Amino acid sequence: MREKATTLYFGPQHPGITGNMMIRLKVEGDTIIKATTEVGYLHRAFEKLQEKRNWLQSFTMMCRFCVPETDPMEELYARAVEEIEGREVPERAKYIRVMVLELARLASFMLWYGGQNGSLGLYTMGQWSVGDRNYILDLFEELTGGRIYHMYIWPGGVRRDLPKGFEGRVLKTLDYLEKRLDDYDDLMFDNAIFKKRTQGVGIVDKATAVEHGVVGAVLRGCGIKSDIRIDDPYEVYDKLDFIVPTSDGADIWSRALVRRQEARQSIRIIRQVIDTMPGGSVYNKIPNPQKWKLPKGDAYVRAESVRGEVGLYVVSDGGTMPRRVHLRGAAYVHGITLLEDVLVGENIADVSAIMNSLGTCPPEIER
Amino acid sequence: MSFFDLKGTLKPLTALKQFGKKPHTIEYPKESLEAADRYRGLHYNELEDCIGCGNCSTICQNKAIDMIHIAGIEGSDGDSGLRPRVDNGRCCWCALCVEVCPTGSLSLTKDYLYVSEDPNSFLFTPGLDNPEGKDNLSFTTTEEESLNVFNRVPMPELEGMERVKSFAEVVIGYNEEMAREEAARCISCGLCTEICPEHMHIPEYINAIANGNDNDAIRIIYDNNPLPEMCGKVCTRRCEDVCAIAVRGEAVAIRWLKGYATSTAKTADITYEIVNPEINKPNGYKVGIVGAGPSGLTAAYYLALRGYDVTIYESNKKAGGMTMYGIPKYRFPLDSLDKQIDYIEKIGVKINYNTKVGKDISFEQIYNESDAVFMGVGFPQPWTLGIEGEEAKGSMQAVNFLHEVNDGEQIDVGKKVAVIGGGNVAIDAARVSARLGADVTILYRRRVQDMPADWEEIEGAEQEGIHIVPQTIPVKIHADENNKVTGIEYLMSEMVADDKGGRPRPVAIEGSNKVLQVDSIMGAIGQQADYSFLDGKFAEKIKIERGRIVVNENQQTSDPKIYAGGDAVNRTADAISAIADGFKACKAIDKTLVGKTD
Amino acid sequence: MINDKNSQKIVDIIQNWARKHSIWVLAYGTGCGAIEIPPTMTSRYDAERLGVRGAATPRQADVLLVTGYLTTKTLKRVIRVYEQMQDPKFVIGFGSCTINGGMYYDSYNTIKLLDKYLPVDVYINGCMPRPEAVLAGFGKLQEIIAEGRANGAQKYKDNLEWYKANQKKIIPSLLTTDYNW
Amino acid sequence: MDLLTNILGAIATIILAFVVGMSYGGIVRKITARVHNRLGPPWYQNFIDAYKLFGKTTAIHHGWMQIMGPAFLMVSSVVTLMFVPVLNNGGWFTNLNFKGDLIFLLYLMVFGPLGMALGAGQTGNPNSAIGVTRGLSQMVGFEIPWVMALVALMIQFNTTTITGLMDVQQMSGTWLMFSSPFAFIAAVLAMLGMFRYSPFDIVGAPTELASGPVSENGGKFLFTMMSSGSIFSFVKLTLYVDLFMGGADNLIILLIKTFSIYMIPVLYGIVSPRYRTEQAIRFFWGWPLFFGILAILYAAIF
Amino acid sequence: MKDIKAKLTEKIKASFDTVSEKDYNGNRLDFHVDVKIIPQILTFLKVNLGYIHLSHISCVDWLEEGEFEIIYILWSPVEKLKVFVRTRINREKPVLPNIDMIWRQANTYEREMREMFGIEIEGLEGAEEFLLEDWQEMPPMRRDFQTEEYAEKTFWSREGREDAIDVREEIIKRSREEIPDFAKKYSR
Repeated sequence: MREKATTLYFGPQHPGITGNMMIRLKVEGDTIIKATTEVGYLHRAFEKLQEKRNWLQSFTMMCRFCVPETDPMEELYARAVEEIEGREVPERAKYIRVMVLELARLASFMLWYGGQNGSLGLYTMGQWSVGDRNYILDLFEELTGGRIYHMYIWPGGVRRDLPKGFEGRVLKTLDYLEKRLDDYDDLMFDNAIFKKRTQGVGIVDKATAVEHGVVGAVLRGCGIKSDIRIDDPYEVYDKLDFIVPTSDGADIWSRALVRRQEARQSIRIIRQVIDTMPGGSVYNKIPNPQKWKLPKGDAYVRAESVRGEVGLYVVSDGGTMPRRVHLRGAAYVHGITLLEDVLVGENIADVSAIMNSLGTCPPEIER
Repeated sequence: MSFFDLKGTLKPLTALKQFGKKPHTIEYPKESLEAADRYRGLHYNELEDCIGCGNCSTICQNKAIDMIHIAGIEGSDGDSGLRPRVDNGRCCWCALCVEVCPTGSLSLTKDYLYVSEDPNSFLFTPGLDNPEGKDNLSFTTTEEESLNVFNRVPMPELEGMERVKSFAEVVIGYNEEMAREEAARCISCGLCTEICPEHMHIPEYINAIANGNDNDAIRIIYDNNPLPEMCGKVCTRRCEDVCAIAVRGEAVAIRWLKGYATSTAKTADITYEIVNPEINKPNGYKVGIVGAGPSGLTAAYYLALRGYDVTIYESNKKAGGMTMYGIPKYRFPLDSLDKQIDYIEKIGVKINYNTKVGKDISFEQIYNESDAVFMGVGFPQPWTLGIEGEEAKGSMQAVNFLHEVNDGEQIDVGKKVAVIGGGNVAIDAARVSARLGADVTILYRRRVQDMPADWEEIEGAEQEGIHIVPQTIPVKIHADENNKVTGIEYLMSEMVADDKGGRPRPVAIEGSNKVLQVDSIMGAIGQQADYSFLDGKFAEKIKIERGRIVVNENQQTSDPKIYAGGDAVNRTADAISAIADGFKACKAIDKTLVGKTD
Repeated sequence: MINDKNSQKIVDIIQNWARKHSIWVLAYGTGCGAIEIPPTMTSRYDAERLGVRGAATPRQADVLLVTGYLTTKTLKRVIRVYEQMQDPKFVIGFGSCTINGGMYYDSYNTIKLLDKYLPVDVYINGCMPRPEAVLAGFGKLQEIIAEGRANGAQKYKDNLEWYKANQKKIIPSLLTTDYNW
Repeated sequence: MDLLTNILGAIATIILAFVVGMSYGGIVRKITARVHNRLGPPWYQNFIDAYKLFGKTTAIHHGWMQIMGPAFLMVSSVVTLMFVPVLNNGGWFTNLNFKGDLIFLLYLMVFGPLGMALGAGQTGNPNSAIGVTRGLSQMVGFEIPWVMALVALMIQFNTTTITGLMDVQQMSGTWLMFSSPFAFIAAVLAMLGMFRYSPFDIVGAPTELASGPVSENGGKFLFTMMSSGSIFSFVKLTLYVDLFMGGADNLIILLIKTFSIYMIPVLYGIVSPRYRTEQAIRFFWGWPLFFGILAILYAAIF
Repeated sequence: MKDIKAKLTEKIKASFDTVSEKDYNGNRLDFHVDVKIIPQILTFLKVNLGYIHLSHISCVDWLEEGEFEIIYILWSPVEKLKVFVRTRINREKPVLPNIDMIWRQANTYEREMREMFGIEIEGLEGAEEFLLEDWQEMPPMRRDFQTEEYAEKTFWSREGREDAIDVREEIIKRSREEIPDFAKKYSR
């Protein structure tokens, strides 16, 4: 069976796949010679549905685009609507938004820690990090009323102000998580086997990156310093001090290193935000949602999620409903063409690890 | 790779130290975390507070909320009697329904467990199915947080002391931008239409205004109200009392919006063009109408549209009845009324001015000439105060005073005026007097909050420097030797709770007599009808009880050919009820006459 | 002896007890609800202490968790997966979308009523259900297993034609192999 | 009489192995859970799982060979069990542990996975096939140091029986893990692969192969595999105790010794990601092989 | 930012004469171009002007105008400018040039566009079916495709909700109000 190429269906029901998608692998022995993705298992037609919802109702759908990290989508939508309408956002709301976004990043990193290591068989990590992620979700629950779907950042600001003493609890959680991140390092980044499994695997070099329009940690993992938060700053990121880590290895290992540092940067940003958060209102009220119309126009806004740049293109035809809402997730680029190209020549044992490393998120691809 | 990565082999083993630590696990069925204070769980609805506006059902993007009847809850004015039921097979727990609930009755609780084998068991009536949810509320909205816009767009008005200088209209009216903004506040529930005597299509025309289609709004308004501009200025707007937004905020300015829409049609011709009424071919029936007040005009307008030959007999030289003569011009300018009367005449309604029925033309003649007669005669006669010294010079009735002022006569009220009464007429008279340069005091039996006049009017009066002295009972009018009024003597009163459960009664306090020096006194304690035009035969035929003509639900009097409406019939005694009466009578006449031939 | 009614009853009770305390959930994240499965399975809520653990393939699984909406494309796979599972097997409908379409009630690509296509034993309401709710759902399933009422698989067999007709209505290319396992 | 005793003894041994193996599995789950910061299932969870699996229907067949797989596994585990002395000095039923058993045992231990390979190949599931290929490759990897360790022992003490080696330890009073440490190290490293805990669990890696060889086997097949796995792990542990830790005089000591040696692969597994197949083979042909050669040299020179 | 935009416009206009631009606040600049020169202008932007990052391709269905609008959004990491290249194509026979040789990921966008809007992409490789399976209706993202109708027709709704009453209708019924037909579109 070593000689002839076999077809291996990786998914959709497969523990190693991130989400619900399928990769048709043509393998020779353990080596992949061709990979074809098949997506659409999660196509809910959000963009169609949003054409039938009014501007406020559409907002509730945004967070469902990508479940591991819901807030960038909400923020994007809010920002796009604000840009079209010219609506001002209170300064405090912007800070809260950044805090929520970074907390969401942190939560998503936790999930990634679990996924990346789970794909390599280190389940302890997943148990720790996904378990610890609950502490962030608890914060979210307190702040927004939901663990996963926050529906908190909406056009005009955020839905509610911070509860009393919330900042203190955030800081406490951050202290705890920082300690835990050190534990994670011991288990994962100091692990010889982890290194062996990830170094030199899943190479995305600079040329490929540009050709594929790669974004986020994958791009930074091949040595290109690029971060929407710096390049095209939004909310109050231009007032915050943080660094964009890069690494030159272009493999899973360097992307992991980048993410490891980014998680710490997120903590740093949240601390800064809490320190410098101004007072005031958090919400510039929208009119009666039934009759809320936006002027004709369009907006393309981008944000940096854990997987990379997410963009949202919103078109208004002057009515109460969006003409078009079109999300471009990082996974849209990473999950199909890039994944197909990267997988060629790799070992089937690494498919899951590569998917996790590229940040393949099918709900974001299929929408 | 190093030859042997000792650190990489041993460092991970430090993870084993976690073995001795306390597990993070929450043993769920035994212990559980309490949901956060804002947790968006299952719904709870305070059934008592809910008014069934259905705004939750409208905002729900998942069509999860149905409005249903619940046993034991009957709808009444301002309550549709329906309550939301949530299909939890649709609900996405976004809490938008809570954010838009105008009353704040709907909220979410910390409960989230809803597990069942039966897929049909997920229909859930909040409040009914979880009465215990009340103590477990989590996600609620305050007035500030709510997505309803609770603050009305302020109506531009003349400054208080500026107003008294002339009879210029106090209320300046919304401009387009303000009207759109105000109209956008409406949640289109339609609760207001029920209490409106005329059942105007309020949400529809407000939505038309919000959408920028003023012409459509005008057409919708004229569908059942031929005097909308009048209503837009002086209606008692009971609709705004039951406005869903008014539960926690300021009602949508339905009246002003109507005023705005109609004011966009500047002349009767433009109105005619916009409304473009469909006038039926003459059907040969004749209808005579006594009194060109709101009810008479309404009946005339809609009958004319249906092809009737309509003639109105009006004793004054202008049409409009009380709206013409009873309402001061700073509230309802003359040109506005003229425009509407012009428009009604354009449709083909004939108005015979200065024709007093019973004097210039006999009622019997009208009766015989017409296939149906409509009486919209109103309450022209004021009640007198019935106290000593009332016949003194300078003591007058507010209605007559207003009538004369509106007729263009110059009246000298002197420096100080006392107005007795707490209704709109009293306030009007007081404010008119103020414009004539007098220092006015209003004497009222009960407390200020008991005054039947509109609060806006009362406020306006206060801004214009009018004093209101509540809890006073006039006992005597003082006059000088020329029988000219010099003052009024009154007793202070205290409010005594009524044993029968009615509103508290004022009881005079003995010995608390006070005298107020005034030059004129106006009584404004109510009016009554004048049925002197009815000849003997009809006077017997038409049943009158307590001063009001008795009619059935079709406005038909005891004589089947005679219909009646307006103040002389209904108890509310406002313009919109009169319009409703006229409209009802029109429909009844149409049904009787045309229906007969069919 | 095994045919003896009473002993059969005892065997059933023991067997149901074992089934109740050993629920292997198929690792198939069919929809967005899959995001609350990791927290349920990991340290904070640790479903494993209730005997709930993941199973990698349908052959080994007892419970199919339909985590939320099902697109028609996934439904086809889910049916296949369900049919590959060995008796006794149970289906948990997870989230509002499995009950009546939820947020996606007017989407052209997602089904609304899961019970038209697969026999569902327990529904967990929520969008999305918290881990506690998921555990409560497992608790409910355990309860009905212990009472011997969780007979969705039998229902599927008995009404196979009805289910197949419903499935074929939206999946024209549904494989028509016999349901023989 | 003898026959009856033998049969009863065999049954008792099997039950002992089953119970101990299963309990160990449960305890391992508990320990793993605690390192994971969670509570974990009760220690008897594996029994419940096994019983439930036993009660499941098995409606699908991929031909006889599929049944052969688990059957081979079971048979080989039980037979291997028969050859391994449980306690010192025949403290437990001697069963079949006759002279020359160590070499025979080596063959027997390969027999099960081979049968499994046949059965898994029959299911037509590519995951199974790949899993089996990996399993066999990996077996080639750890089998070499393991054999070298045993050969070293055989050379050193001039005996090929387990009982013989046990007697040596009993007589000298020193455990073989001290008297031939290199062999012990090689054997322990090989044991890591033998137990298929991380980092050598690529065979059944769920995230890659959806549990590999067993992916088509549910219900009673899985029950058979699970119980044979439990028995087999007991066998292996007992063998290690017998060979390197001087055996056990009674059951309590046996349990303590086996459990402590069991912890080596378990604890290392908890904190390790898994090797790919070729990495695993490279691992076994690195240090373990080196120690194996060292052990043989040590034995030869000694 | 103004200089950058002006320079860019100048360069584009020098090479392509049928281009019209529209400036926006912030770092955004729109170019309206003819569909024929799409590959050329995108290549020019990428290769010559440093707009190496294709951020987005979107398609908007302007049903009333009978056109599809295709928007290519490029980003230059150096100039920090978003450039929108917009073009309109006929809705009846939509054909679009393929650009996946310029950016590999455009392939995904184009496959989706082909499936969701029914736009033919010249020389596009990749399976016809992208997100959908066995789809027989018109391309679903077209605005004239009525998704709720289709869903109602295809998937059942749960019964038991038929007793729902519209508030406005209840009020109308109770007060015996008659709404003229032309007003009904304003009811909620």
